[in-house]
Amino acid sequence: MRTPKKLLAWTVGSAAVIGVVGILSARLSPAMAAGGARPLAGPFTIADAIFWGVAALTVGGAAAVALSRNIVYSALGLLAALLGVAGLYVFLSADFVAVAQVMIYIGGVLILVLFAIMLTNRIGEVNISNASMGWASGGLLSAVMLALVLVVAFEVPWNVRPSGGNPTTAPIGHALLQQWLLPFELASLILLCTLIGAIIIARKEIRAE
Amino acid sequence: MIPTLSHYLAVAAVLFTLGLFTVLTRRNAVAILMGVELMLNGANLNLVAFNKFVVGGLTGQTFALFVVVLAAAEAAVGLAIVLSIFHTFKTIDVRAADLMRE
Amino acid sequence: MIRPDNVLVWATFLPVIGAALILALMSVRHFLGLPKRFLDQSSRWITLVASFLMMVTSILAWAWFDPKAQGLLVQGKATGVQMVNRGIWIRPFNVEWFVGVDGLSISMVLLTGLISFVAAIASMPWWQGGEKAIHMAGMDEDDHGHGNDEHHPKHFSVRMVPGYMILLLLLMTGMMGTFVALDMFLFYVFWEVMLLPMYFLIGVWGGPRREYAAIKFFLYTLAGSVLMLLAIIAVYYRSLPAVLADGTLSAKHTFNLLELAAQGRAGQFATAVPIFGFAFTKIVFVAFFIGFAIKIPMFPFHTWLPDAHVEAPTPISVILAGILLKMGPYGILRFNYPLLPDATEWAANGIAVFGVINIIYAAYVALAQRDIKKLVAYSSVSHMGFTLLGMAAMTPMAMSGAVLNMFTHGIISPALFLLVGVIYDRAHHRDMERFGGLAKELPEYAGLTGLAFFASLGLPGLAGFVAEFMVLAGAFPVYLTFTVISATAVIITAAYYLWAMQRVFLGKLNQAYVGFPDVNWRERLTLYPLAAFMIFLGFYPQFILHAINPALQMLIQNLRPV
Amino acid sequence: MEHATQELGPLAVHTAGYLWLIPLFPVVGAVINSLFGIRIQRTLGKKWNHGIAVGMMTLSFLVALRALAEMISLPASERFLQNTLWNMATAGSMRFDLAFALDPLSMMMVLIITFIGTLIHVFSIGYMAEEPSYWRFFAYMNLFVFAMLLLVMGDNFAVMFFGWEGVGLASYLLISFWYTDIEKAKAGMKAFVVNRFGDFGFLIGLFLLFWSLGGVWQPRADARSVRYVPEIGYKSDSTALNPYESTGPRTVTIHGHAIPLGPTLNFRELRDQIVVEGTGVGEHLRHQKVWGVMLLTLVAMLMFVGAMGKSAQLPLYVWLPDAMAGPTPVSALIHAATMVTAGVYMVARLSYIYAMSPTAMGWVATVGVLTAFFAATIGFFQYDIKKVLAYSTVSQLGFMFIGVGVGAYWAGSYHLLTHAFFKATLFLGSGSVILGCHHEQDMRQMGGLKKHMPITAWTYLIATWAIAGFPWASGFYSKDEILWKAFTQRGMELFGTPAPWLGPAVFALGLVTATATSFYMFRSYYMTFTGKYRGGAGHAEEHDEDPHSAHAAPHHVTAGHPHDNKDPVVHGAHAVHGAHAAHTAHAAPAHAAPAHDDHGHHGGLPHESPRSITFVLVTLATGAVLVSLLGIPMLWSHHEPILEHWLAPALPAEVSFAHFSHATEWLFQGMGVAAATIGWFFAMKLFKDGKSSVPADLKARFFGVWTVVYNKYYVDEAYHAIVIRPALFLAAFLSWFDQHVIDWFVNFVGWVARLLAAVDDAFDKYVVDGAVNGVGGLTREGGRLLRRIETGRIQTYLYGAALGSLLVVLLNFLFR
Repeated sequence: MRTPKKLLAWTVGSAAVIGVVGILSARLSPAMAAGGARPLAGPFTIADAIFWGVAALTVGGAAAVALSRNIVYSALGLLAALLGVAGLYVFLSADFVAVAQVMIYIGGVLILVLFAIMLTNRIGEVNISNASMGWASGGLLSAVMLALVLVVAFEVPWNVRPSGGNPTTAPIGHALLQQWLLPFELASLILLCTLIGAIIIARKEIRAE
Repeated sequence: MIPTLSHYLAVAAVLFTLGLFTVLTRRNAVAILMGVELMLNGANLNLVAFNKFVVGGLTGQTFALFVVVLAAAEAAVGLAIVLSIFHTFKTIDVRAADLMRE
Repeated sequence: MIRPDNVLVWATFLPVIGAALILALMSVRHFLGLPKRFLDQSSRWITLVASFLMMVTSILAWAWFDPKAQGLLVQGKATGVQMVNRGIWIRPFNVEWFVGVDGLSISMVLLTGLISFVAAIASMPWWQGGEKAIHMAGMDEDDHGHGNDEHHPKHFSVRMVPGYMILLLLLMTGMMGTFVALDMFLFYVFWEVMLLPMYFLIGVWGGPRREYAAIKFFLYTLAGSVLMLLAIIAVYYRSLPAVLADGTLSAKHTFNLLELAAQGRAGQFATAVPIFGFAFTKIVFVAFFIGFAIKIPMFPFHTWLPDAHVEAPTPISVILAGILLKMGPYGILRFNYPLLPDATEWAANGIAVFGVINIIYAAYVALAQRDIKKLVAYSSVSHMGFTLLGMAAMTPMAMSGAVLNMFTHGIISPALFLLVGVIYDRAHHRDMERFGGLAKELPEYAGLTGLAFFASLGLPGLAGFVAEFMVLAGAFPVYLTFTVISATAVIITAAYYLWAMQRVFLGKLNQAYVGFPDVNWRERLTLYPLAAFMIFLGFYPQFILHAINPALQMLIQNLRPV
Repeated sequence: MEHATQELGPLAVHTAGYLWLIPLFPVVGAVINSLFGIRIQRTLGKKWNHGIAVGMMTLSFLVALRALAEMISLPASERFLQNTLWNMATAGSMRFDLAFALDPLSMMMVLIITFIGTLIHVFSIGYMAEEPSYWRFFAYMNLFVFAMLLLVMGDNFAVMFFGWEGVGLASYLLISFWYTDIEKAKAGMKAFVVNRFGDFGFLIGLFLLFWSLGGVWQPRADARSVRYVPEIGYKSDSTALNPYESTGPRTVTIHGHAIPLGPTLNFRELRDQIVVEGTGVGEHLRHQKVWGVMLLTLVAMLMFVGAMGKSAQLPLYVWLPDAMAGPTPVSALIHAATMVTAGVYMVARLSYIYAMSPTAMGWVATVGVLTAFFAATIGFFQYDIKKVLAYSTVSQLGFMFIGVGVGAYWAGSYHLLTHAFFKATLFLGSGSVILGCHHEQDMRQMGGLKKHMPITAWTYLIATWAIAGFPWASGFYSKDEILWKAFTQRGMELFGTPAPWLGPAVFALGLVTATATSFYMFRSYYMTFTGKYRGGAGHAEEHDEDPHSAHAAPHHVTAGHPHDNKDPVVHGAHAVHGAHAAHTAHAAPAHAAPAHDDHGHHGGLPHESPRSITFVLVTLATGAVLVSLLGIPMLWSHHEPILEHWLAPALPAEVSFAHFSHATEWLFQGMGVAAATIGWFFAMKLFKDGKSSVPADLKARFFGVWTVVYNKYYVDEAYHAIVIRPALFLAAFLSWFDQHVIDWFVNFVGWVARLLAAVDDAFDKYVVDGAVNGVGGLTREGGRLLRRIETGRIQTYLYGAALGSLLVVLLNFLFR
């Protein structure tokens, strides 16, 4: 009974992907011209290979998160995606952000997620359900969204200007404590509140009383 | 071939879309939170990429940092809520948590 | 302290002073702990004194008035009007406090003074002649007597006395001011000041259907005054400026009636741009005329009169018939004729037609009445028709007759309403069919009523005749047929008055009315002066004519510049 | 008539400052008696009431004699006394004063009024002795005399009209004197209203004359606000005209006399400018026409309508018989001697106008003779003695109008004089009889009174001779003069067409009428005074077989119906307030038990009246004989009759009569005597001593005719159907119209206003307010709908967000 929906989703989704690929292939050279710092012609260096690998890791992890039936696998996929993103940060010469990504996400958020999974699913239960719903419509919408964003990404003539990759930790520290001082303090405040709130919400005795 | 801005944007787009897909399709609150994290990462990637290729300076990275911080906070609170939902409903299926509907 | 240059101000504002005194008493009443009885009596005395002084001042004005020295205004200075009192009121619009009298208004001033005092006396529950009469009239001061039951209602003169007196005094001021005002704006203000107390006096102290009558009266007259206001504004904006009392000149237009008269004679309004394609003067004339015709009242705007009269308490009927009705013709002679001479020529025939309708129609309607007060009311309508006819004819004789008719009717119809009030106070109904043979029980009352009736039906030797005669004789060459038709009214009038006489006074005495007290001193005080005036005017109408003739002569010369 | 042929000049005026006293005295008496009379009567007694009244009358009579003396001392052409008191009204071209004037004609009238009036006052003392409101009676009588004097002494139309209406008022008051009887009250009202009809015509004629003098004879726009410029044909000195003030009227100078021209109400100015040839006014008026009729004809006829009302001519005579409801002295003074002759006086006063219009003359004469004959026929069958006299009065007035109609103005006036005497005698005689017979007026209840009241009988007989027209009694001379002049008058016209036959025709009918007069007068005499007394109790059956009582006609004066006798209301009234009992008694004598107790029971024998009454009767009867001396015809004494000579200056009319030989004149006088004799003969045969049964047979034979005539040809009923009913209907209709149409319209307008207000209110409530509530409702409904969307699932919202963002982007693409 779901077949037509699935069929519809697959067709539209694949149509979107085909469209995107077509667009990419058709508009490759201008896209390169637009985005590339260097001309398209050039040796395929290792850095490029690493980039693609990281990108693939990221996308794959995300796909695992999105599609895996087992939530534990989803968490692992999330780990991969986060790592990939950190790698991309490095490629984008945002080293501090990359480090922060690794520390906060993988060191904090991911751990939290895993804890949550464990707490909310009985230990020892074999399959940890990660059932999905509205698969077709969700897929459809996501595909359209993806197509759109890809079109935007490749069609818009971004005025790119080269910028050297220099260490950013110290400048970020100055920026946070000078230019962005107030948001920084607010962020710390938010974290405090979050801490307290999370504790209050999570403790069941209090709510029990 | 040299990765350009568009490639980063493409990756970010895929991240975002998959996160969206996750949020849309999952019934598991934790999975939904993961989807949110994916979308946030997609956005962060955009920020940093634009920072590198277009804007320059540090603004993008700083924003990325703030987003990371907020994401962490969000994750903490969200998961706490998930826990409390679980305590309440003995499940984390979001369909169960619709008391406020009526 | 009363000098010719301020006598009119005194005459106008003495009643207001009285009203203020009563108000002061009311305000301090609770502090001093005055009893209600004291408040009532003192307010009555104040009213009596104030209206008496008003009458005295008006008689002074009459005495100081010099009929010879009447002329048109020369270079903006009014030489025709006398006893002028002038001051600037609203400078930006050239509105002035400007009072004065010419021959036309001085007669009305005298009439107002007399009738106001008479009405004041008639408003007192005094000199009733014994407890029995007081009880019969429902004038018991104590509230726990027979209350407001329909059979024996409480007399109006003992209900809410201070309020009544205050309103009565305000009414007097409004009337006097209307007659002496020579500034359009001032005229309109006094005109409206006069309306409101009338409304309350009818609506609060009136008879069973008082609310209906009061509302009817108010809406009718208000509609009229709205038209009048529009006309006043229209005339104002078409007028040329005139110097104010202090010789300055601040606005581009004027409200000064004498100036406007001069401008109207000079054709200032005849040449104004038309409104909706109609001639300006005609539009304005019609607006003014309807506004005043409602007051006359002129067919078909007359139906408020019977209701108002029937419901109003006696003194208010007296004032209504004696003075308010005169404001219609007065206004027409004060506004339409001098300001819009050409439109007057144009409208004369229409006025004559309406006059004839008034005369005949109302006379026949009166013939059919059973309520004696309605009969008298309709006879008023009929008699005012003579004034209309005379004004339309515009011959000197007819005009003098018309104004004289205003005065004589102002003397006669109050007497008639007082007489109706006399019998109503005793019998508490006015149905002529239910009376009969009263002449045996109330001979003096019968005699006075006979006198008033014969005066009203135009018996020579009494006031009514000369006016009617002059109107008919004057209108004859202009409107031959109309005059002949109108003259038949002498027959109908005689018929309905004598029939009323017969139904009320003659025949076998209706046993229900045995032991009715005859006219008491309060009624004598009001009736005998009027009766004496009727006879006096019957044999010496020149007493009034010598004052009004020159004024009317000017009016007619305005109509036909020579 | 030589005075008419000569060229007339303007009147010479002699001011007599005392004339105003003549009307003053009566009015003073009236005021005293009306204001304080009741107290006087209660405290001082009735003698003071009549003392005041009679005293005042005597005084004014004396002043009149003084005026007479002065007038006689003047040359004939200057006999005009004038006295102006004050200016009553001045407006435009009209100006009239309160002024009195006496010329020979009005002198005669004043003497009649004061002399006979005084006598009748004296008579009333005895007649009204038991009247409770004695004071009121004398007040009214004095008031009447005052008004009558104003009428005849007025220097202008205004004052004359004052009197004209004043006598109407007094007549009204006196006819309904006993007002508790509603029939009497109605009679008074009838008299006044009918007279008003006449006054209407009089006024219109007056206006027409007034303006015609100014040259205006039809409506003109420029009649407004300008004083009338006499038209071409006027020879006037001054042309200066002030549009308003009438001071300094235009004048024309004739023989050094300045004669004012233009509209005027003043008799003298009117006479001057019309009579004096030089002014050209008369000539001018002759040629003016209104509605195709000669102006003067119209004026004269309209004014004659007024005379019809006052002097009870066809068709306005109906009030006079009913006027007999008043006390008998009133009938004698007002409805026989003075007031009813006002019309004749007016025509004589304006003789010069009537003389200028043959049509008007013919009209007046015709109406007069028809009235005379008509009334005489009604007089045949009346049983009420006062009714007989009333109709005879109407008939005699007809004779007077014949006189003034055919142009014998002096003869008409002379008949007025003689009639005043003998008719007063007759009425007072009848009053004496009524008093003697205990307020019985039905002649069938009388008879044989001669031996009970001889003086009354003799005076009544003398007066009957006079009215019947036997020589040496005054009536003969006046009536024959009138008839002779009628016969010799050939110049009259009927509605513009010459009718030389009219004079002889009038004469013929007049002669027949004279016969009839003689007949019914002697009938009344015989029925009353000869035979045996038929009075006594129980005459109801005769009333029942009398068709008059079958008709409950509103003018039934002899209130002798038995059912009136036992009217509970009236007796209740007596019981309740005895003070008024006697009054009520007199109000309706036949059912006045207490009053009858005053003088014997109902069946008592008649008795001669007191001294005051008989004295008056004798005096008047003597006068009725003596006044004949004033009119000895030229045929007998070969010089102008005294009265004609006396009146000549006051009657400046040029009327030409055909000339016949003396033999013819003798013949006609013989015919007059013969007519009187024939009437007398038949009356004696039929009614003397009440023995003859012929009247009953005739009545039985011609009962239908008898009924019709007895009921006065049902004229009153006709009036009721033709005039009163429609008028009342019209009144009712207009009243209905006023209440249900006009007032309905007014209320309808008010209703429409209220309706609009209601609509506005509804709009406000359901549209404006509804919009506000609607928003709320819409929100609620929308919310109910959106709850479907509001799943509470994050996914749903995310769908919305995503789709929305897509939409935004797409739109952004599409509408770049």
